[in-house]
Amino acid sequence: MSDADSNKTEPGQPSLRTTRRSFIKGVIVSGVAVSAVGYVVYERTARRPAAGAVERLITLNVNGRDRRVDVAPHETLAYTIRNKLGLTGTKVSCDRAECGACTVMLDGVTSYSCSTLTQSVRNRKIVTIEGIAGPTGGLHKVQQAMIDELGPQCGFCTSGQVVSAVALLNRNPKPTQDEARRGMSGNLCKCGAYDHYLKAVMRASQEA
Amino acid sequence: MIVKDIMAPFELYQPAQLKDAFSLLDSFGKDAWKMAGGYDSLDWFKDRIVRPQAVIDLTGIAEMKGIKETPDGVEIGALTTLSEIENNPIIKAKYRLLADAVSHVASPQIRNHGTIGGNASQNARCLYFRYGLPCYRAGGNTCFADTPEGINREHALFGADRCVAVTSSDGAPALTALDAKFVLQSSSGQRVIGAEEFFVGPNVDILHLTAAKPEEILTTIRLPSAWAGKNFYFEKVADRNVWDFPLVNVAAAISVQNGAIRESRIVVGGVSAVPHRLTQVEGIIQGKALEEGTATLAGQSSTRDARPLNYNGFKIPLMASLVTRAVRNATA
Amino acid sequence: MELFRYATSVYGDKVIIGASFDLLQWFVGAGVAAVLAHAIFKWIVPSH
Amino acid sequence: MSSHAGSVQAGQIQRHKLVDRLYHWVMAVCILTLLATSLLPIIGWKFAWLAIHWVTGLVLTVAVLFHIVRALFFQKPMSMVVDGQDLQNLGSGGRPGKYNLAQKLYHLAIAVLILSGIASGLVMLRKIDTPWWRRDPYWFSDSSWGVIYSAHDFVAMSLVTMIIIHVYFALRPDEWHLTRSMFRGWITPKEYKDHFDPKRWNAEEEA
Repeated sequence: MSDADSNKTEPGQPSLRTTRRSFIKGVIVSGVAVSAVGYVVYERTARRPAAGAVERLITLNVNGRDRRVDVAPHETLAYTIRNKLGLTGTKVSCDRAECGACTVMLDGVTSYSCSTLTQSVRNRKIVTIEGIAGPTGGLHKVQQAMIDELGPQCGFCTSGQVVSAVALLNRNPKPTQDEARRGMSGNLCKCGAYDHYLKAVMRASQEA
Repeated sequence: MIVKDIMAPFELYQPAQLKDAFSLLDSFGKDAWKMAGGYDSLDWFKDRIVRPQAVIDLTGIAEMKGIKETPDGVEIGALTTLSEIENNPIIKAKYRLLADAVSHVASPQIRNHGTIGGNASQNARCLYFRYGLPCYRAGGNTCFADTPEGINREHALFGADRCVAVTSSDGAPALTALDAKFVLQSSSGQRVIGAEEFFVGPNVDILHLTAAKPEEILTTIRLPSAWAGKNFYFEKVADRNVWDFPLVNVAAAISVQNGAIRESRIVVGGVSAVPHRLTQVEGIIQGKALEEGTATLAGQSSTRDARPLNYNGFKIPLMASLVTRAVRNATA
Repeated sequence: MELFRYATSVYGDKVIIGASFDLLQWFVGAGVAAVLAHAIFKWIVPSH
Repeated sequence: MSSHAGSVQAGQIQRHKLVDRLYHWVMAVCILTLLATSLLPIIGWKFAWLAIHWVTGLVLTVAVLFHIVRALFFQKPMSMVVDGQDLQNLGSGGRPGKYNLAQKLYHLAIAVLILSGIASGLVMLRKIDTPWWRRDPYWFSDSSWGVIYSAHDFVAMSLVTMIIIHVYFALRPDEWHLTRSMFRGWITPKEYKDHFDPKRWNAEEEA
């Protein structure tokens, strides 16, 4: 049996191997556990923060759920939701608010989570790609439209594109082509599938 | 040097009231960093060019938010986001110039969180400065852009003095054209200054683009009613329509009476460290009929004193065209 | 307190860019101190 | 001490000619302007200082050159040089010549400071645009420029110390005859007799 064969998984059979994704998530979970231990052990001896300084253990409202999480003052929202909350659907690409892969919604408006401090969004409702779903829990119409219009190619920008498109349609359910283009303009696609994404937004808006 | 990892640690303070912010600024002094939307601040921190001890997140201060009408115009809280300004009915009705200008800033996500105060106060985008080199603006004693090999296509045509960086704000020229007043507050009181004093060139202060002192916070921007509902024009030319800072932008407010120009304020961005107000052009076209010849005259006379660098000569005809179009196409 | 102002050069070296202006207060202080020292000296020891 | 040629009248012993007094005051104005234009922006009073600064620097340079030529070839340069007698007088309390030891040392220190300030300043002119040339920051390496800037900065700050000391001595009552002479050019015969050694400063011959 060659090496190549051993990596094969029969189609239709559930794989018993650890997938890359679940492995990363495991790492994240254990990381959270370790950092929580640090919190319990060290926090008592640490000096009290000065007046106005932020607390580390905060509650974030993510995708409709309140989540307790330990957040450093200099932590970005993208880091927190990916590495502390395990919501890895949000991608980080440029880390400089210049590509849109990390787009999330804060109180319904889109934001680059890579360039937002987690501590500054404590009181806001955060919606990531994981929180976007259709009324029955399946795909959101934007997601379905993007599949139908062959929007994603490599797919790395897609979660950001979906969040931007959903936010746009929530605010303006029947955008013109120009409005849609403008609404989606904060998300880069390295594969250049802009027209596909745009068509998907227009298709989703017509389905409503 | 660009280091792509998480930021260096700092202490974060989130005052809910202005007076708390002032006492933080007073106690930390030079080690404090004022942060509004944060899109610019976080780049500095990530690149480790700025390493403040204490970051003061101003976004929790409610008194610095919102747009309200006053007897002599409109008051905009410095923390009001660009999206709010873009969609605000009062601004759209009376000061469309500002709504137009901020709608051209960066990308939708950035406009959703970027504030008008931050947009007006943003630091220079000169790539040498942003790279963390010890240039004049960083407190050093040289300029890397204005050299035979320096890449300076985005740099200044006017008012360069050792440093050749320009203002990259889209909001600033519009605010200047609308004769906005800037309210700077500190623990020791407040002062209200015009755009001509708020934006400073390198000849006066080579380290900062605004007159705000470290202990001061830009809390409010006031738009006087004198320019409400006049003829406006804003246009921005950048390499890309999203994200990019302007190569040149123009903001014009023109008051027309019986088809003739009664008074005007024409301001060009991206050509000087401060929003470049065309006082001479305003004088030339004053009283002239609002027609093609006047527009051409304005454009031609706008670039008279320009001193191009090696690679930014293209800005001269670009600026002339934009000024011509501004005078020709300004509408109520 | 440092005597000089430093920066990181294009090549990543630490280069000197000037004297630290924090020293200004010490130079003023030195002048005042010299004046006081002379005044006190002249007060204690009258000239011949 | 009877009548002499020139502006010296009876009862007045000339100490500084008009041209020397003018030089002193031109230099004073230049240095105060240079210090104000450089240090005020540093301590927080911002204004467009650079053009005033370098033009004043050039004025000072011309004035200093004039003074050097005049002092070396048309005056008695040795009257400003520390000699053995000055050191002996330290113990004995003898009277000085035209300039006392403290003045000679002060002059020496100021000369060193201003000459280094001018030298570094003239080199730094290469870094800015003037009507005669475009800037060239590559004349020296980064660190050489840093040393030049440091020298200029230290000269500026040292001059503040020196000016404090200078003004103090000018205001002291026992030095008023010197201070007055820098305004009106002469001292009285009594002041001449009280403060100076006629053998070391022959005022009659000089006038």
